[in-house]
Amino acid sequence: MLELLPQQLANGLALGSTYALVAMGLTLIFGVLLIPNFAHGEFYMLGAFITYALVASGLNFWLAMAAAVVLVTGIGWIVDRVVFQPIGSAPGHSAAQGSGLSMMISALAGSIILQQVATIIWGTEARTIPAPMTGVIQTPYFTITALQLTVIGTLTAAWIAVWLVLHRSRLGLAIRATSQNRDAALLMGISMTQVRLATFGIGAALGAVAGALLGATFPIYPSMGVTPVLKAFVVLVIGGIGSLPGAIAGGLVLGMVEVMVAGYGASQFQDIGTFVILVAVLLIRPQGLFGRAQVER
Amino acid sequence: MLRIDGLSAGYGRLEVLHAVSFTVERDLPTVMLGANGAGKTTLCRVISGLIPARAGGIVLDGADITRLSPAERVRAGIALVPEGRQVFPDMTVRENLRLGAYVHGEPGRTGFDAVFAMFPILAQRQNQRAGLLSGGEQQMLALARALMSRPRLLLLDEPSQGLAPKAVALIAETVNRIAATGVGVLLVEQNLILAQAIARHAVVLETGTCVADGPAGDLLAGGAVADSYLGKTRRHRHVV
Amino acid sequence: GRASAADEIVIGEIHPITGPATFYGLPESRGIQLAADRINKAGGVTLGGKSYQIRIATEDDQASPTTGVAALRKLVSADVRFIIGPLASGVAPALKPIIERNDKLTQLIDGTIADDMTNGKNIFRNQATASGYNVAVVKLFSARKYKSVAMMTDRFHAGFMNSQKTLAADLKGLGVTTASEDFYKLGDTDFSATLTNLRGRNVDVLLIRGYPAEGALITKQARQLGFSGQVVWEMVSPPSTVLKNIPAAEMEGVFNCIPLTTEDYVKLGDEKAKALDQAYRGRFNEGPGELTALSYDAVYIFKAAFEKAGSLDNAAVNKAMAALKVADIPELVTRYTPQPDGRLFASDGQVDLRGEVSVWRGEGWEPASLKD
Amino acid sequence: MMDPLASSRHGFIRTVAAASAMLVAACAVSLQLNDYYLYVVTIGAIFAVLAVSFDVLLGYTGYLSLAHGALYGLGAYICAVLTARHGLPFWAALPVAGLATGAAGALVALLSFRTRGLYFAVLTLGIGLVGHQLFLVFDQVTGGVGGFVGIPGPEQPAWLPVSPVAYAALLALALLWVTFVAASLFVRSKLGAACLAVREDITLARALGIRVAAARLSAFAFSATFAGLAGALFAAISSFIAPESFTVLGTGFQLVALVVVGGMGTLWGPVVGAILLTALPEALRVASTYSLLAYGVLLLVCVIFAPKGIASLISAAVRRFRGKSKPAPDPARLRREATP
Amino acid sequence: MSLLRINGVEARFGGVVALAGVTLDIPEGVIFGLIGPNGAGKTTLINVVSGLVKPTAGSITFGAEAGGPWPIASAVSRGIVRTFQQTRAFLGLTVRENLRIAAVSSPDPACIEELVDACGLAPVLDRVAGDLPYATLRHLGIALALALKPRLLLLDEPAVGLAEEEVERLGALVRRWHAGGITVLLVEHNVRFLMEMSDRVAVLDRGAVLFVGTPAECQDRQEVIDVYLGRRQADAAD
Ligand SMILES: Nc1ncnc2c1ncn2[C@@H]1O[C@H](COP(=O)(O)OP(=O)(O)OP(=O)(O)O)[C@@H](O)[C@H]1O
Ligand SMILES: Nc1ncnc2c1ncn2[C@@H]1O[C@H](COP(=O)(O)OP(=O)(O)OP(=O)(O)O)[C@@H](O)[C@H]1O
Ligand SMILES: CC(C)C[C@H](N)C(=O)O
Ligand SMILES: [Mg+2]
Ligand SMILES: [Mg+2]
Repeated sequence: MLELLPQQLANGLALGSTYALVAMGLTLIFGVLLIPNFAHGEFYMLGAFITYALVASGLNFWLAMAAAVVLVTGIGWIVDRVVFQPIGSAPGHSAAQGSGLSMMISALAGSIILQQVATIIWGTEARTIPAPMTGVIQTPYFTITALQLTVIGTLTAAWIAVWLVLHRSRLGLAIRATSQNRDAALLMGISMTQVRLATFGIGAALGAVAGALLGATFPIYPSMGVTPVLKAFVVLVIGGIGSLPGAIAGGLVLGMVEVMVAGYGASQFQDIGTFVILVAVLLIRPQGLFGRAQVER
Repeated sequence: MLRIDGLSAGYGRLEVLHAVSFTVERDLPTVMLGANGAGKTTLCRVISGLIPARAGGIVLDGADITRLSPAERVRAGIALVPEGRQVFPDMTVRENLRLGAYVHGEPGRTGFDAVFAMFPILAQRQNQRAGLLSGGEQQMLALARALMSRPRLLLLDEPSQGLAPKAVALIAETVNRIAATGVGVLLVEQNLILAQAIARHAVVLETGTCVADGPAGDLLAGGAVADSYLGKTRRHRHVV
Repeated sequence: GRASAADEIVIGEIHPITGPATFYGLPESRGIQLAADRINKAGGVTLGGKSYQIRIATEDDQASPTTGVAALRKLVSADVRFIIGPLASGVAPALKPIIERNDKLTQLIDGTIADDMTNGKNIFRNQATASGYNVAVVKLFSARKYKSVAMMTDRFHAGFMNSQKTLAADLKGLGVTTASEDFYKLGDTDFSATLTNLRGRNVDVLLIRGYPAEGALITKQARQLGFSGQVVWEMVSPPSTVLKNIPAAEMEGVFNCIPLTTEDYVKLGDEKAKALDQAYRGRFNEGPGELTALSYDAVYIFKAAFEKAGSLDNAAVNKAMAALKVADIPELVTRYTPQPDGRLFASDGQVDLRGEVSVWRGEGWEPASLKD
Repeated sequence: MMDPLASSRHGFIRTVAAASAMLVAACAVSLQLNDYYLYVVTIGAIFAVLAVSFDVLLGYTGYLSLAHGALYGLGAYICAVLTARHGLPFWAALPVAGLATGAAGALVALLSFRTRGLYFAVLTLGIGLVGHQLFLVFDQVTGGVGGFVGIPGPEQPAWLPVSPVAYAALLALALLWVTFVAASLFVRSKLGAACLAVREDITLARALGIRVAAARLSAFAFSATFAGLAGALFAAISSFIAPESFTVLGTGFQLVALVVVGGMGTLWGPVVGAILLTALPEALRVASTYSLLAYGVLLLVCVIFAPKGIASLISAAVRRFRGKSKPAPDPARLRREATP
Repeated sequence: MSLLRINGVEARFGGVVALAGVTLDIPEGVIFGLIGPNGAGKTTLINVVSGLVKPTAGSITFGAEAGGPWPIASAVSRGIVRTFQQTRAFLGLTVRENLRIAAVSSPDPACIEELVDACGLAPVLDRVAGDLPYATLRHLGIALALALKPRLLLLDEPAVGLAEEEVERLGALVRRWHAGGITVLLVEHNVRFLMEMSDRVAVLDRGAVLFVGTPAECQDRQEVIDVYLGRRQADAAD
């Protein structure tokens, strides 16, 4: 069994990257706008389906993916406008619990609606996007597919890109400021519309990228986003909500644990292993690995 | 420079300000007095665009700004130091200051140097998270941040709240210095010491209505006018 | 209401019209519509010289037991006494106690393959059971003399889960070692940990029991991780669905062990199947689902039972149903194995429908020759 | 008015009286219904029990638990095992199921004692998922995915000559009444006050000497007990249960929707929500293809136009009807409108 | 006799030393003023004594009992009760509900009726706390603490943001309860208010005690004027 360890580690890394990729967009939107966006799974799903439809109509995969990202970004804006803005977003410190919950319900509603629309368009039959690359990389210790490497690479690239936007651009400064105190951000002359568009746009685009890439590996169907988004929430909590490095670390931890439990325990207990990790992390650090505890004054 | 003209505003069904009118002149730093709940903070929020005006207008240096977005008002030169500590708690002091200058792009060294000279403690703490500053330190950061936008009109909503006397004096000094450079000042205060130190003109707001408007000396010096207005306010409140 | 209109027989059908199982449920529901229309056009059901039109009352169960029970109660309250369905093995056992207790109901199951759903009194099934599928697995293993197997089973699938023990025992009887039994669930996407271990175990056969999306995924990942043994599927997996999830080349040589489907019958040149296929395409603009033939047959089985009983009384219909011979119903598309006495249903109400081994060649399944 | 703490005993009696009147009316109406509507009433009432118990946690203590579906399932399986395997009568199994589930709820509180907000929600999401998995994995006890078959129904007394389906509906309505009254008592008690404090501001609650852990624990145990009772009743009247009925996605999220749409932090809001959201899918059966879409749209419309739940709309209407000229402005609403 | 003895309490947060070994004696039955520049560590000291923050070193003794500080719940049960620098009440609840909560752990819920009168809360019992005028809200915050019948009441800037006459009302309220036998530790930047109220005053600077004495002594001390009062304020406070 031990000789399989390198392979299992590679499996864990690959799986963890997929989790992290889905979680990134979710954590961004939650961190800035305090929206628990269950509809993120549908951004993911739409990214996959749109890519699929375009590839099926003859487009090159990467072009299709780019187009899907653009389209889903637009859909993200519409979702924000129709589903969340009417709830009267209340980020900032008075984020009343009630409005957070309403946000969650409307996200659920949005998610149901998008799923049904997709069902009407594409039906519920599962399908997979023809893989843009099929290679398998063999090393003496483990094998990994070219697509898995692409996912890991994309994750890294997306992380760097988002980090640069948040910490090296004026827009990023504005986004971070908004995430902490919306009224004060307004007083600084930050345009809320801009921040919302940017946040939802980036979040939805990240979801679409994940959907396109993973849709080339996994089956796609209208409800495909549900499990990943639930997992992504687990990832968020393990990593610390609103923390980008937290999302990455949380994703990798979760992927590793699942693979180890399934590989060295029993496959039935994979989810239970996830849960044990979740409880353990939250017992030791209730704010997640990278979350910050609130200071009381 | 600032003319408030029959301004009404409120929250939901509740109207808080009823046709308030007064002016602030560039060379006459103005203090607004009024009991708790009179609507002073609301007025500040309306002027800076956080709450829409329901009636009336706001004119800054001849330009009607009533319909502008908060961002446009910052660009037009209005800066508010809001009530309470409205710093960005998870950002560093320096980042908070950068945000103050947001509408002008990135602040240069000189921008920082100017405020650091006024508030040396902020220079020491520039890389610390603002949320970890003490209450008073945060208040100073909020003032410094507002100055970063190089405002034409500075609105201060109870800046002395929670400040040590020495710090209050420092604020008074700073605000006076700023006023001397031609920046208009509208100060909302309950701390009469600070009001006296800064204001040359005073406005009294009583349950959403402007009830007095005159030279600060007259209103603050404990003269008959002041007593009557402040006294009336007091009686009023007990009826609540 | 209309249900009791004198010249009408109402058959209720309970299938997932919405929700995640639509993909199976809708083609079944349509198969029923199609059969009813054909029967009605041809003069309907004749009872005692009087002809009745069949009306279908469709209820959606979303593959959820609670919704399914509500659907059944709704039909019963509207005085519907003949039921076709359900599809989901989660729904069937929830309906069973209600139907068993009600002697004014006759049910014909056209969907679920979970064992023990029928009683031969008023609950019958013209679909196979998972054990019926397993017949083909055992046949394959004994013909090919495989020595060891690793099983991966969809844990959400009652039929496969419940029949797994017997299957393992039957295989053991052939001298096959079950090296591992792993369980995944519908919607899982990563099987690498399990498959990595599999490579270490060097088994002859990887047997996957479940649905094609996961089946395709497991097959792909197994190959990527270097599994070089035989892959065997036990799942309803029409080529069109399979090819949406895995390139044809990667399927080459995979065995499947299920009864023939609508598509298979068409391929075999079966005239009735071709007619059904034509009619379905003509009306719904797409090919029939793999279970369409079963639900289509179900309506004809009911018709035969009504006519044999000569009445719409449930007790009579039940009795007639139990006594039906395969030869009584020439319209059946599916090729059921008659019971020794020629009847369609065994005394427990279950048809004999057995898995056949097929193999993937080129673009689809073909009957496999087991010698080689 | 003068006693600032005037425990509204009067209000409590009024609540019980109103609930009793509703119970009698509901029973009377139910007896006229056909089996299908009776079943819808039964399921609606069971969901209302779940929703009310859930609201004690969500609306009154501020914890969004997604494990409630699993606790509901636990109650159901305990009842199933005790009655079908050990021959206990339903009436003996029911309290055992309730208490055992209550204990499990307390365990959830202990496991999650350091978490709040979304962290708590996700932790209980995990508990809910695992609970569902355990129902599958321990198939020796639960029957696994194939479900638990052959649960005896509740014994029907001879003096109540109604059909079993009607009897089930009456039982469910009676349980709803009990739950409602018990919850009213709970939220009016000292513990209830402590729970409110926990919901509003946990640090201030601590500073005021509120034993936060005890308040949380009791709210969880209370809530879980009634979830367990609901589950037990559901098992007995369905005679078949399967893990499918106790998922996070199905039951867990549905409860949140019920309570929020109905109006959380009131006890009758969840009842309204349960009635509405159980009736709605049944009503939408006709338009099956678009029913889920319609459900989603309606949910969205509810949240947007009745952010404080249907309950608040109803009470506003009642107030207007009674002619109170000035309805008290709703603070949360005002604050929301204040932000542009 | 001293009610609260703080022994060499030290609190560090990462690199920041908020309290650098504070030793103070607070006699039973006094109103004890605590002043100091912003960031001196006053709130931190209250946090330590009330059990909200664990000190990195040092201990406290309360009455005859050593071994503190205690966790917040046991501190409250010993009679150490605090208010918060930023007013805290249960903003989403009515005043009545707020008081009901305070009554849960109050040893003498009957006293609440008296409190309601003293704090002027009677007319607003059924209003939601978040909608109250600011001054009333501050009074509610203090009423919640007083309802617990503390032996030691820690007040963190109770007068902040209050108009002058509200400050007077607040003073009267505190004095009245103090006369009923509570010891008060008062942190306040409103120097006039603090000096009028306090029997003794301590000055904290950069986490250390700079001075302890009577209000009169305090205002004359050059070091206090230097770090805290500043010239003009000292004059004004007279
Ligand atoms: N967000 C809000 N929603 C509803 N009402 C509000 C809101 N903010 C303030 N009010 C009400 O508006 C009135 C005026 O409040 P405002 O804060 O403007 O007074 P103020 O003069 O600044 O008082 P203070 O001296 O206490 O700061 C008060 O009655 C208050 O209750
Ligand atoms: N959790 C913390 N982490 C880091 N530093 C902290 C923390 N809490 C307090 N500090 C620092 O400790 C010092 C003392 O803070 P404290 O809040 O006690 O001051 P204070 O005397 O109450 O000031 P003010 O009068 O302004 O309220 C400050 O410099 C503050 O930045
Ligand atoms: C479609 C099928 C092959 C089986 C069905 N879903 C069942 O649960 O048994
Ligand atoms: Mg104010
Ligand atoms: Mg302080």
